[in-house]
Amino acid sequence: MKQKAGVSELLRAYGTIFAGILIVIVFSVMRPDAFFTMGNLVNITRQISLLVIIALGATLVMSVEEFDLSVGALASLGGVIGAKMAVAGAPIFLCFIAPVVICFAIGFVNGWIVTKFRVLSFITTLAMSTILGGFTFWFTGGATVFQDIPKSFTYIGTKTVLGAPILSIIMLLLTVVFWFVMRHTAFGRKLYAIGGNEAASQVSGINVKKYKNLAFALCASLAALTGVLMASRLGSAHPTGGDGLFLQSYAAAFLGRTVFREGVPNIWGTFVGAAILGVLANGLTILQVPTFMQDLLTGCIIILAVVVQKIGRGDAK
Amino acid sequence: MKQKAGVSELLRAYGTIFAGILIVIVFSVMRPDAFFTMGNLVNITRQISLLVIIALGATLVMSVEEFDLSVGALASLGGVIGAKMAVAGAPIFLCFIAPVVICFAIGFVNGWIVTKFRVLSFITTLAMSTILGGFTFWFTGGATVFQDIPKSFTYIGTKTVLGAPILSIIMLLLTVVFWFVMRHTAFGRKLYAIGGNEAASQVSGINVKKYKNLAFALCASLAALTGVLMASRLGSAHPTGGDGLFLQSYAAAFLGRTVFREGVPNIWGTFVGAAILGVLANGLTILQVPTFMQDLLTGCIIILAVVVQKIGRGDAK
Amino acid sequence: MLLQTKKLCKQFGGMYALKDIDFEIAEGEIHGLVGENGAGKSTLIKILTGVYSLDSGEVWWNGSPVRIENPRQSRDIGINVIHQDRNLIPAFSGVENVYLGMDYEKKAGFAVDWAKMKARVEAVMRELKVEIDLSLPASALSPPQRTLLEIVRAMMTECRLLILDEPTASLTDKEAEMLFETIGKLKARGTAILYVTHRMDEIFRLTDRITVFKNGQSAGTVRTADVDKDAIISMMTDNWVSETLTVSRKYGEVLLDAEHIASRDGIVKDASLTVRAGEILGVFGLGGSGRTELLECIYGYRPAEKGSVTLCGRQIARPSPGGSIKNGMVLICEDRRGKALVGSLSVKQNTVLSTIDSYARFGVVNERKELSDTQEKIETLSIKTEGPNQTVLQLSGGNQQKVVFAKALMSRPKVLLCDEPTQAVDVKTRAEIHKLLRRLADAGSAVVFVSSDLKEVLEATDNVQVMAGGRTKERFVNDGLTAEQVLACCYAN
Amino acid sequence: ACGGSAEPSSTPAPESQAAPAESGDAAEPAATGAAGKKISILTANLSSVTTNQMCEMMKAGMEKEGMEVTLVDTKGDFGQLASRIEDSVSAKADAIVIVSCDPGQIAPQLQTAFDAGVPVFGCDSGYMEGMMINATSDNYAMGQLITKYLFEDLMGGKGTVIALTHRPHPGVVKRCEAFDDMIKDYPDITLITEQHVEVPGPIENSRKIMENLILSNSAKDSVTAVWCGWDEPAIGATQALMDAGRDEVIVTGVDGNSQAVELINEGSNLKATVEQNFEGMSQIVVDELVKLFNGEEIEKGDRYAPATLITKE
Ligand SMILES: Nc1ncnc2c1ncn2[C@@H]1O[C@H](COP(=O)(O)OP(=O)(O)OP(=O)(O)O)[C@@H](O)[C@H]1O
Ligand SMILES: Nc1ncnc2c1ncn2[C@@H]1O[C@H](COP(=O)(O)OP(=O)(O)OP(=O)(O)O)[C@@H](O)[C@H]1O
Ligand SMILES: [Mg+2]
Ligand SMILES: [Mg+2]
Repeated sequence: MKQKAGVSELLRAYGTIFAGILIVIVFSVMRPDAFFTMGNLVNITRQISLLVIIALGATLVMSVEEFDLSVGALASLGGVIGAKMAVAGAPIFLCFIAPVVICFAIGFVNGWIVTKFRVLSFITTLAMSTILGGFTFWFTGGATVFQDIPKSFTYIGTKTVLGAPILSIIMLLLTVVFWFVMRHTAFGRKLYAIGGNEAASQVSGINVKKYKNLAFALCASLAALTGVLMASRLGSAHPTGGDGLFLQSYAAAFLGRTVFREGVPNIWGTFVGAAILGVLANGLTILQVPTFMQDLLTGCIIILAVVVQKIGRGDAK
Repeated sequence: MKQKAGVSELLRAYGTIFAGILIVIVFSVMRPDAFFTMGNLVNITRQISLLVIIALGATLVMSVEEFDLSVGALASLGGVIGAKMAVAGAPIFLCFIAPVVICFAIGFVNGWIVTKFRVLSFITTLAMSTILGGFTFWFTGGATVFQDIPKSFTYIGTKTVLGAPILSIIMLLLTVVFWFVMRHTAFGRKLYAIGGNEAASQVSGINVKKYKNLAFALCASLAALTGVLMASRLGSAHPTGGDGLFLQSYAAAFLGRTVFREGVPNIWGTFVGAAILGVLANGLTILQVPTFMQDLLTGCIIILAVVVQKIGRGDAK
Repeated sequence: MLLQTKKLCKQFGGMYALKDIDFEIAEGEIHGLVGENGAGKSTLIKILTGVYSLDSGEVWWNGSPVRIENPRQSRDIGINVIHQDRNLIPAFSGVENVYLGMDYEKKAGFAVDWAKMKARVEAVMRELKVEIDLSLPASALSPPQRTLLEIVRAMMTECRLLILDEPTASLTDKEAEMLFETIGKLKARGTAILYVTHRMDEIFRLTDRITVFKNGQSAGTVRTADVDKDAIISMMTDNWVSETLTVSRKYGEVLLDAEHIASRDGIVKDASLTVRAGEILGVFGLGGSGRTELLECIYGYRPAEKGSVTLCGRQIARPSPGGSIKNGMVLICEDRRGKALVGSLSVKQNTVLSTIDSYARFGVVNERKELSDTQEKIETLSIKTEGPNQTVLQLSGGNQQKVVFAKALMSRPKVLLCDEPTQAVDVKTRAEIHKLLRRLADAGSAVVFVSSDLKEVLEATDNVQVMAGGRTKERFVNDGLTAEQVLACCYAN
Repeated sequence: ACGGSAEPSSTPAPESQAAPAESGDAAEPAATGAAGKKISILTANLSSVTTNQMCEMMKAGMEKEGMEVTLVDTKGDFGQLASRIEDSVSAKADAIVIVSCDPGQIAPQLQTAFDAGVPVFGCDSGYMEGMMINATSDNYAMGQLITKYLFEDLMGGKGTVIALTHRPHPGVVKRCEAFDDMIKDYPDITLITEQHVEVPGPIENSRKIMENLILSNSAKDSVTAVWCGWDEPAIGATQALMDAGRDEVIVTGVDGNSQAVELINEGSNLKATVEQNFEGMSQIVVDELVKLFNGEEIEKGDRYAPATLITKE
């Protein structure tokens, strides 16, 4: 099978990316003044940053063929822990580190239940999500944490460095790091091998349990980080504030699977997936499309983007 | 591998069911007057009826190793269509049939996109869910449909026959019918075959696409039915009223997979899963446990129920 | 002619898997199809059975052109098949697997009549003299049992052409005999049989005519009576001749000593093995004697209940796959697709899978070295692939097996546990694998060689350890050892 | 694009038409400032009937003044809401209206709007420094109003009460706080339990909760009243009580949602709710916007549209 280079081949291989570019062009033509501006580009990168970060975690767990449905609850918990600590006067860097560490442990528990007892990750993490929801509710009394949050806690979420929002920088850094990890390190290779064939990986001497546990733990850490960053961005933490990210993060990760030919969960794919979702939401609002129309268009565009690419690849039958 | 009959074997095979029974016993001991009564049994069956019906659909799609994330949106849509028709004065039976038929077609579209273009069902149905949400919003203007709903529309959802709520009867009937279909008809066996090994099914001459499409369509129909029944029960239909059922239905179906030894999606398992969730919610409320505690306990009990059974089966490593 | 193909072509991603195939099979004929790994045999079969569509060319059935668009149509016109890859539903019982894709027996028009189905399957099994517990799910059956189940399935309906793609690959002689007997009966009834195998004696024992495929093209069809084994092999392989290996029989110290192994699941009851440097130890037993499980216990993949493993003089407390590889022991699995390869990954990534850590500095993989090492293995094992980045599942069966070997060799093992290492590989590759193992042994490694093909065991090994019922029995020196001696030990109770 | 103008069935038709009509005088100089201005109405809560009602009323009012209105809902997601505010700022909206949302939850994004000079109005939200105005009901006062009426007029100062709440909601939590504060002053009133109602699906959820609580408090008169943080749980609880024939239990809500008002008038268990003056709030926002665009001075801060207690007839 020789790689036939050329436009049509490129289209096939990167159809989803082209769909994304097409969307950008359409928006730019319709509202050049508002959409295709440096300001809005910066704006979009900041808006997708949280989604990208949490979706990176989802991608890690997906790469070992498992699911973590507790990412939303973990983000909510992470945000609340960080915000409460900030209110209590803890050093700001601790407010960001502590939730990440705590959720690393929780993720490990997820992984441990899944690998040790061979419980489906769906049911494990769904139950964990319920538990965490209850805990967060108790921890906050159900109320939004926002009073007495020090200004310094909101720096990371709101400030820019040389015009670039810190959030966007963190997102890009994490994306590059995890892309490198998944693509070029033994760790990433092992995760993909486990995802491809668990038994064969085990026979090949890979400690399947250890790596699965790590994938869950990293995923949970990223979710917690997303939560604190969200709290920092909003200057408040809502006990269910991160829940909405759960479905979106999987939407991004699944959209991302279609970006490259192999069809496996992958970091740049996830980034592109999140970016497409973000650009759609941004552009449609700027065009002042009514909400229901935004939903209709978003759904249709996602399906079209994926279908067109599949047709291009001749996968349709 | 001979089947060793005996108590321990039974425990292993039906651990989740025993966990369920244990829960019932605990509640009964703690509040015999309120929990372990005929009245409450009837109450529970009615409360779980909607969840069971929608979860049956999820189980069908899961049995072909796919997912339908649009069940919640389909239920919302179904309820709204039914209620609007009732308001408009359509014959009551049509108010129940029409949403089911319409959503059958929508489910078929889900299936068609998945099978024809080989798009992951996750992304297809998530996008469909967004589209349907937008549509329902437009259709209702975002408002709850309740004015001028004729009393007759609420009969099915509220009345009893010989002391048994009609909803409970419908649920039991559907469960038995689908159990029979999945267990004892060629249709059901083909679904399981596809779920077990799609390539082998295809090579063996099963029309994989057709049966997958049907699974999606039936699932959507059941979701729509759930939605209308909910509207009938509440005398109103909310544009996002069914959305909350989505995760619960998968919780029930996944819990159901653990009920029997084979670990495949199955109808009675789903029923038992939904019943356990229902009994927990019912019993914990009756005990007047604070909400956050309910969440904590529900999550822990689910994990324990599954883990204990796995240990019993020697699956832990 | 019952079946004819005319100028049949099939491409995968621009490369011809089949090119201008003209092929025919007559009623009542047993037609052998041979060729190297990747020659296109399975592809032809998949086209004839509607699994793949053809790119160009025609298929004629009974003298008129037909279009076979899906497996169902193929069966409806009278073709039954056992594919090279077993097609069973893991969770389904024997009865249901046999009925897969067929019309179920029904009562009252819609309810499946389980009793009737079971009775019919049992009747066919009795006729074939096959014994399988039909209540077990396919996932609990051993590979040979799975093959038997597929044979039963193929015999369920009358057919005019039976296609067998390497049916004996995981069968022991006894089961193979049963199959041959059945083939004989069918031939007598006028059923045509297309028989694909890499085992030359089967070809010469069974077939009337032989077609040889080479690189996706037909190298000709001959009458079996007119040719001999060497002629066929040279048609397949451009006049390659097998060389006889010289055996030194000089052994070094004991490298692997496993004693009184019992597996937790009770399949291995009490088994001991000793191999020395320079030795190829054959392990033979009937199907279900627990050889696979013994190797998995020693390797640490299957949990063991009792026993001790001593590797290169060091007692291993709790064997694990990772530890075994580190200590210089590898396992070539019997179940290639299930346990040996990650199908979705490339040839390269599979090759370095168990040694990936050694390519990594501070966790970062040195991809140049990875690529060059893989390239080298592709060349030394002459793996037929587009390149190191091809997805391994796209290789033909035999080439996949070579990748499994490549992976094993990457860790420079002192002890190789090989479970059916030559299954599904062509004669040439098989000889190459034998040669490779011999070379490794001569270089000081120890090899444990499990094969269901007794002749191969006698041909390739120095000593033979017999296993039966989960226990190791006698150990023979393979010097003038005969099949009868070994089998007698297997059956002795 | 036909959906935006669809008449929401729950909006009491005569009222919504009356509202803009009344404002006709104030908007007489419509031709001047307001025409052609782009307004973004943003909410995370459009699936709530009342929020939806307000948005539609404001939209109608503004469009009448010639303004271009975009309505954005983020379905309960505040992160998204924050993003949409940023979008509106970068799309250079002339004004932003946030509906049913606590500005404290999106303070930094509102700050960007302030910095960009985009005026921010609140409707049923909260007020924060930098905003123009917030038209609202005083949720704490409403909580006091309904609680006082329940405790004194309906319960006579004694009995037992169940609370159905949703504290994550900024308005509901204020009412809950009023309830918490007041119940301390009534020693003869005991709280049986407080239960959290799930959203989405509050009616179905509260109905189940109530069905179960009836069973654990099955003796007649074991529950005197059910206090609900807003109307949807009150509807669900009422349905459960009616089904169980527990006519003696009193239910109260807050919002004045028309389905609830209907139930009150039918003489069901639901006895009272506090009608928030959503129409009044919407009108305040429209009026103040017009003032702004006409270059008039605007007095910043909370503007209350007085709430009224609704009981039968
Ligand atoms: N699905 C596929 N995609 C891409 N290439 C394929 C596919 N199936 C087969 N091939 C290629 O087609 C060629 C023929 O393969 P085939 O399986 O027919 O060989 P074979 O003669 O059966 O070999 P073996 O004896 O090893 O089974 C091989 O080069 C193989 O890599
Ligand atoms: N995956 C499995 N699960 C449960 N039992 C199995 C499994 N695989 C094999 N067995 C059982 O283990 C026993 C031995 O299996 P198997 O026939 O593979 O042994 P073997 O000596 O390795 O023979 P072979 O020549 O086929 O490799 C059989 O009774 C079989 O039923
Ligand atoms: Mg083959
Ligand atoms: Mg074996």
